[in-house]
Amino acid sequence: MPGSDAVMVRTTWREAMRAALREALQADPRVFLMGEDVGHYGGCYAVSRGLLEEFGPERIRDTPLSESAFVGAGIGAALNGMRPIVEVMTVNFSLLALDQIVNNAATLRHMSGGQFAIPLVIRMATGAGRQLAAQHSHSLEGWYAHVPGLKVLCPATLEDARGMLASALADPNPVILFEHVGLYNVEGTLRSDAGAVPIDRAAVRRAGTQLSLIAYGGMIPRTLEAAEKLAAQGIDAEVIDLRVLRPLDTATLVASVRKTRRAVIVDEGWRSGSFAAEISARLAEEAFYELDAPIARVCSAEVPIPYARHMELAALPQVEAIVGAAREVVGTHA
Amino acid sequence: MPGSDAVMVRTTWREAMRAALREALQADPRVFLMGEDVGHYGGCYAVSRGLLEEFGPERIRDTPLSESAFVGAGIGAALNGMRPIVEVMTVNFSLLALDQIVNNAATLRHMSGGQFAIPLVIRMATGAGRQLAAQHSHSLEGWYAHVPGLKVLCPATLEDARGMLASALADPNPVILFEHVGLYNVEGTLRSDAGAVPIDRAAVRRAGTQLSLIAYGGMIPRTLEAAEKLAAQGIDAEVIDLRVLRPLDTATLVASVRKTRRAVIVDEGWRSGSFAAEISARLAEEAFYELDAPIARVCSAEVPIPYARHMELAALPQVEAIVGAAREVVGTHA
Amino acid sequence: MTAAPSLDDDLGRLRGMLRIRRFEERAAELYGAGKIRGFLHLCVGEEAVAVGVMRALTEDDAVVSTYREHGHALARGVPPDRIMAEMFGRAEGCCRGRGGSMHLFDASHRFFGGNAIVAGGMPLATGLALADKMLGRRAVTACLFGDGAVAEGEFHECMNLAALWRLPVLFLCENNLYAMGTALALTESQVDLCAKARSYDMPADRVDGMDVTAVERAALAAVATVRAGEGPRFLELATYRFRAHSMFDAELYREKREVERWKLRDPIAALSTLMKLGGALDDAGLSALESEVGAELDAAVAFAEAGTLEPVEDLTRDVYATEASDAR
Amino acid sequence: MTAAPSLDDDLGRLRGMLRIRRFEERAAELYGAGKIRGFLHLCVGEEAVAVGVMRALTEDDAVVSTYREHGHALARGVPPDRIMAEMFGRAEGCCRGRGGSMHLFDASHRFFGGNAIVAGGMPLATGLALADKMLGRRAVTACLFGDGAVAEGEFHECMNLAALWRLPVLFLCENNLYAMGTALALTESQVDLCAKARSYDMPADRVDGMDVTAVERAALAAVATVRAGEGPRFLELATYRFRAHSMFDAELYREKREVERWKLRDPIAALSTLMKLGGALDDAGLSALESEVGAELDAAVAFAEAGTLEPVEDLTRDVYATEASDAR
Ligand SMILES: Cc1ncc(C[n+]2csc(CCOP(=O)(O)OP(=O)(O)O)c2C)c(N)n1
Ligand SMILES: Cc1ncc(C[n+]2csc(CCOP(=O)(O)OP(=O)(O)O)c2C)c(N)n1
Ligand SMILES: [Mg+2]
Ligand SMILES: [Mg+2]
Repeated sequence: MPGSDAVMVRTTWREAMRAALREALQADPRVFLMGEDVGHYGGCYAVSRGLLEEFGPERIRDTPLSESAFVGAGIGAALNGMRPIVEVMTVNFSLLALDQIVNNAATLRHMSGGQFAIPLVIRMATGAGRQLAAQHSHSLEGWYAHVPGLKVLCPATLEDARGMLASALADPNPVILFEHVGLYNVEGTLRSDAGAVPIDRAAVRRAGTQLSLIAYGGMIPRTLEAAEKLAAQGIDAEVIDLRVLRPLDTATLVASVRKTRRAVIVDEGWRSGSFAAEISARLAEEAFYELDAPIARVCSAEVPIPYARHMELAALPQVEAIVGAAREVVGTHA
Repeated sequence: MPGSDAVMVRTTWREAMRAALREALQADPRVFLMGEDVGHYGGCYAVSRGLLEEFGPERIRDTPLSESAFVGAGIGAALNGMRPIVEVMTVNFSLLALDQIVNNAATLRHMSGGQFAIPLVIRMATGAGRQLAAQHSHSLEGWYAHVPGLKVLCPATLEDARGMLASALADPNPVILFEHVGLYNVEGTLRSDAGAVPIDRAAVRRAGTQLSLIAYGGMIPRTLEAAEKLAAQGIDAEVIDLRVLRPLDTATLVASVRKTRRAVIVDEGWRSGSFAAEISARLAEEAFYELDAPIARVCSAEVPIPYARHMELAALPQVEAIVGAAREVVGTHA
Repeated sequence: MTAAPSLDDDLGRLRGMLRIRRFEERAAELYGAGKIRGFLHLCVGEEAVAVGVMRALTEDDAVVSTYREHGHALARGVPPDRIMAEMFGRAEGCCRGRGGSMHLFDASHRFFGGNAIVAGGMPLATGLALADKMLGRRAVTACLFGDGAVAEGEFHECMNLAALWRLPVLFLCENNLYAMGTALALTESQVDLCAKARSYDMPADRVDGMDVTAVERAALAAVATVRAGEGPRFLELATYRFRAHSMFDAELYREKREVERWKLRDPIAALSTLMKLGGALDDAGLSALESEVGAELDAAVAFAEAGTLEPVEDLTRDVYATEASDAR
Repeated sequence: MTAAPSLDDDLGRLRGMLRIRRFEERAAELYGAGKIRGFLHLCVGEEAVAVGVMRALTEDDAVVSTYREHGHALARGVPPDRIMAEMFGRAEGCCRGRGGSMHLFDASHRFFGGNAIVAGGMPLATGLALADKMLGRRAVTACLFGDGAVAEGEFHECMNLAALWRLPVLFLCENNLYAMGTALALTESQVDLCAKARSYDMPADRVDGMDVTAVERAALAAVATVRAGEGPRFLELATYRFRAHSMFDAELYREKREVERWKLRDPIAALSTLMKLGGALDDAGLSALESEVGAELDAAVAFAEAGTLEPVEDLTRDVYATEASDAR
């Protein structure tokens, strides 16, 4: 319950994440942060800056460049009484730790007949938009969301940046928390008493009646922008923020589409085999007879993300593409 | 052109793969096979048995347990004039090499502006059904099919086991070839002059009119079995074998569904985020107005595959589930 | 610190090894009879490692093993009936029948698997030890793996991390000279595996893994320094598997004569001969031990046979923990 | 075998290093001006490594590098205008503007990147060398990586594989004491990196990476043995980066004084002082060299400025090779 003397404070998405980390470290001595350059460097994206000074090198642990070992060590530490937060710098590098995540973290509980819990949080940056080219710009959230045993969170708003970590730590399962690199500098206001948020449902970010725009993480700001543009053109779009990719809150999605009868899914992953495909398939399964038009997907072009600005922009879902897809779906294309 | 003096010979799926390997090694001195236990042991699934004796240890290379290094070495060797066939024992272990496959093999050509070709074939076993439990029974073909720059082949028939490797080697791109562990012992007849097959299209394995059953790899035999059962119940199903998951032959799928107006997709991957979702989404995008019923997916249960026989069976798509989904889709459920 | 286990309990060591040997032989038979399925990896010939190592640990210590872990589990105290039931795929198995031979887990014995990814248990072990260290516990994590695992990147990363952070892990490399069908000389440019450990500034010793007393002595010494906070240690245990890699192995890669030569060093025969020479064992004593072991094993098989199947409705149970189930 | 490059071309070495230094300085300015974007990693201070190593190679050799590779590319002969255009994101860049600073490739100079995954180039290098060996070529693959890469599993796997198969790779570790903001002592339990190589039975030497002649001499010797088929070698090049890790680095992790101390060993100043003392260089000579280098750089920047943008329609071009385009 937010206290009545809470005030609204200006903050950035990065600061909200940092506040969440600090609070978690203060609240529970079992919590610690480990990863490459989280300490002395201050975090690749400066999220953990200052925490080493505050909590010391035992709890803010710089690791060697050994993704498999330190992610796996996080699993082991979680099995053995700690509450680790492991940071992997970028989702691309997480491929080096995927064996540990998929073959161990996701399986140990079920395969042992329920003997173990793995209260582990793995944070990683994801997404493109900073001209970092083909080896630093992937969006593989959908892959993680495919794996039973994992939970997958994609905060988009300041509230979620501030509040999802605490909920993830309270969860006895391995949770992957994706931070889109395009969000860190987003500014806004947040209640001074903002805290844990639920991590089991999607949110309606904008109510609307004519179509549902479904997105998550880094695509939320531009999807909302597209909705405003559409409104100016007389099209009333609802915007759903998935927030949690696994387990997926199908009910909220289906309810929205039952109402609007049309949907566009925005996903920064490559189109083929994207998470957007899953959303589309579920809607087709559960709201088939309510659909008035084919579901559309706005995804990244199927290329390794190029460095050059104009090419990177061309590869990624942009506001105009969302607007275009929406207009097509509501049947108002020129 | 098959010669007219060709005869039909009995063979197994394993032998067909071995014949393909032998032929490739004989045909081109640049071709070599490397992987764990491909040589002295004779291959984990006995596919390469005898090849070490025939071609020697330079061309049938046993590697240390170093998935990342030897898969990456395959990429380097392909860049530098060889035609490597790299065997990864099981798709689960391929996670250890995924960095090399996704961040290097799939990107090098595009990101370098087209300077390099990577004529590499990576073979791996996939799938469940042998009670090998949670760390040996995944089906991650859909993940690979998500990655631009890769091609993904899933032979199901003897012809494809015999013929896809040659086509993959002739392709200047990295090709991932999945061998479902449940297929190796399949027996049948094959033309004595069987050879390379196209790797750019799906195949209609059974023509039908009332619904399309869409599957690939290890799910093909049971999908065909389901079609026969359905036929006995008066339901005429078409069976499409995807064969190639990337690039996907959408045209064949859409043509089938335009005709049958109903589809069931069978995929051994876990349902959420499965490749079946991609098929469903594409059909909904391209054949929406022709669909008479929601598309159904028959996938694995969302659990790490358990060891116990009855639980493993319960986790995997079975003939009865396919039949049930098909009956539901055609509206003849009790 | 717990009292060091007595070094003059030869009978205990012999019993420990015999239990494993007979268990493995029975498992092979039961595989032939179709009672056990999947991949089955036996440790016949390597019993001295399991017994020697486990005797050096205390209850609070943790164990991380591989897919060839029946012996480790038995020596650690995981009940044979639960293990056998697991391999039968029964709900009474130590993992409800979900793990099978390659995935034995027993939280109550701090036995953290049973890992079927070569070297895949090493990061877990490193993390278990990290938690013990951060929580100020004086526990040791024993991490077992084969010679084949040494080539994996995870081996290297974990050796470095454990040494760098001075974590209480004891790395135990069972060097049986083969990784599946690939001889050590075909997988390592440097076949002295202790040299690897030393390159991380980690003390390392090579021990005769066919001599259970030597293994126990070396493990005790290593455990003591690890427990004292002196950082991780590495032991290479020179051993040999007498049987095939798994039930599918045609053993094309090694000479029968090599196997026979190693069998001359059978750790069970070696110890019982020594005991007989010293008068600590006679034929009657040995056959009493055999019946004791046989009775336990018969009971385990009977337990497994009588076991039930997990209800199919429970398929998705425990994919996730619920908050209530795991508040600890 | 190609004739060994002359060891008395100090002017060539100085020119090589100066080209890199000025290029990097200009790149930093252009980053500030928004002409270059993404991650930019400069090698100021480390020029002696690039120049010394590349002078020891022949045309047929291959080079695999990291994201801090401008110097390597320049010293290898990749034209500066193509590199600058690449960083401007121009179609005239060596990768059509798709790779940027971290992904410079040039097939015609056998420069195989530019890899932004730490240690990610090592398996490629191993494979390039494997192909050379299998095809009976006498080429060497030079594989450059940083001290941070040594902790990665891929390092270990590749060292072993290359040593095991005696592949013609020269592993070159640029030890600049930091991996991003993490000091070597915080990432390695054993900071003598040569000890790692030796654990694979691979000959290893530590070289003063601030002394271009020492680097070249060591590289020549190592290349000779590698080319002669004696298997891979490892050189640790002790160096230091004078500037931040990348343009985003606040350098919180090291003391200004440490940087200043290392600057006293500036490889360019060291060589030019030596040359001046020996009478091989005077102020006029140096400033002539500076203008020559400056002119080349100005031309490169002008070339980049004048470059065009790849048409957006080409976005998906070359995701796949077509059979026709790559029959070779
Ligand atoms: C990452 C990985 N690669 C390959 C395999 C297949 N495999 C299972 S056991 C084995 C050999 C391991 O040898 P070693 O570590 O010496 O143990 P041993 O079997 O001799 O006890 C292999 C290659 C695997 N399980 N995991
Ligand atoms: C696998 C991987 N993990 C993390 C990173 C992020 N990262 C980029 S450079 C770097 C430091 C590498 O240090 P070192 O190898 O010493 O090279 P240097 O930058 O000092 O030249 C890190 C951690 C990465 N690119 N790849
Ligand atoms: Mg072994
Ligand atoms: Mg460095």
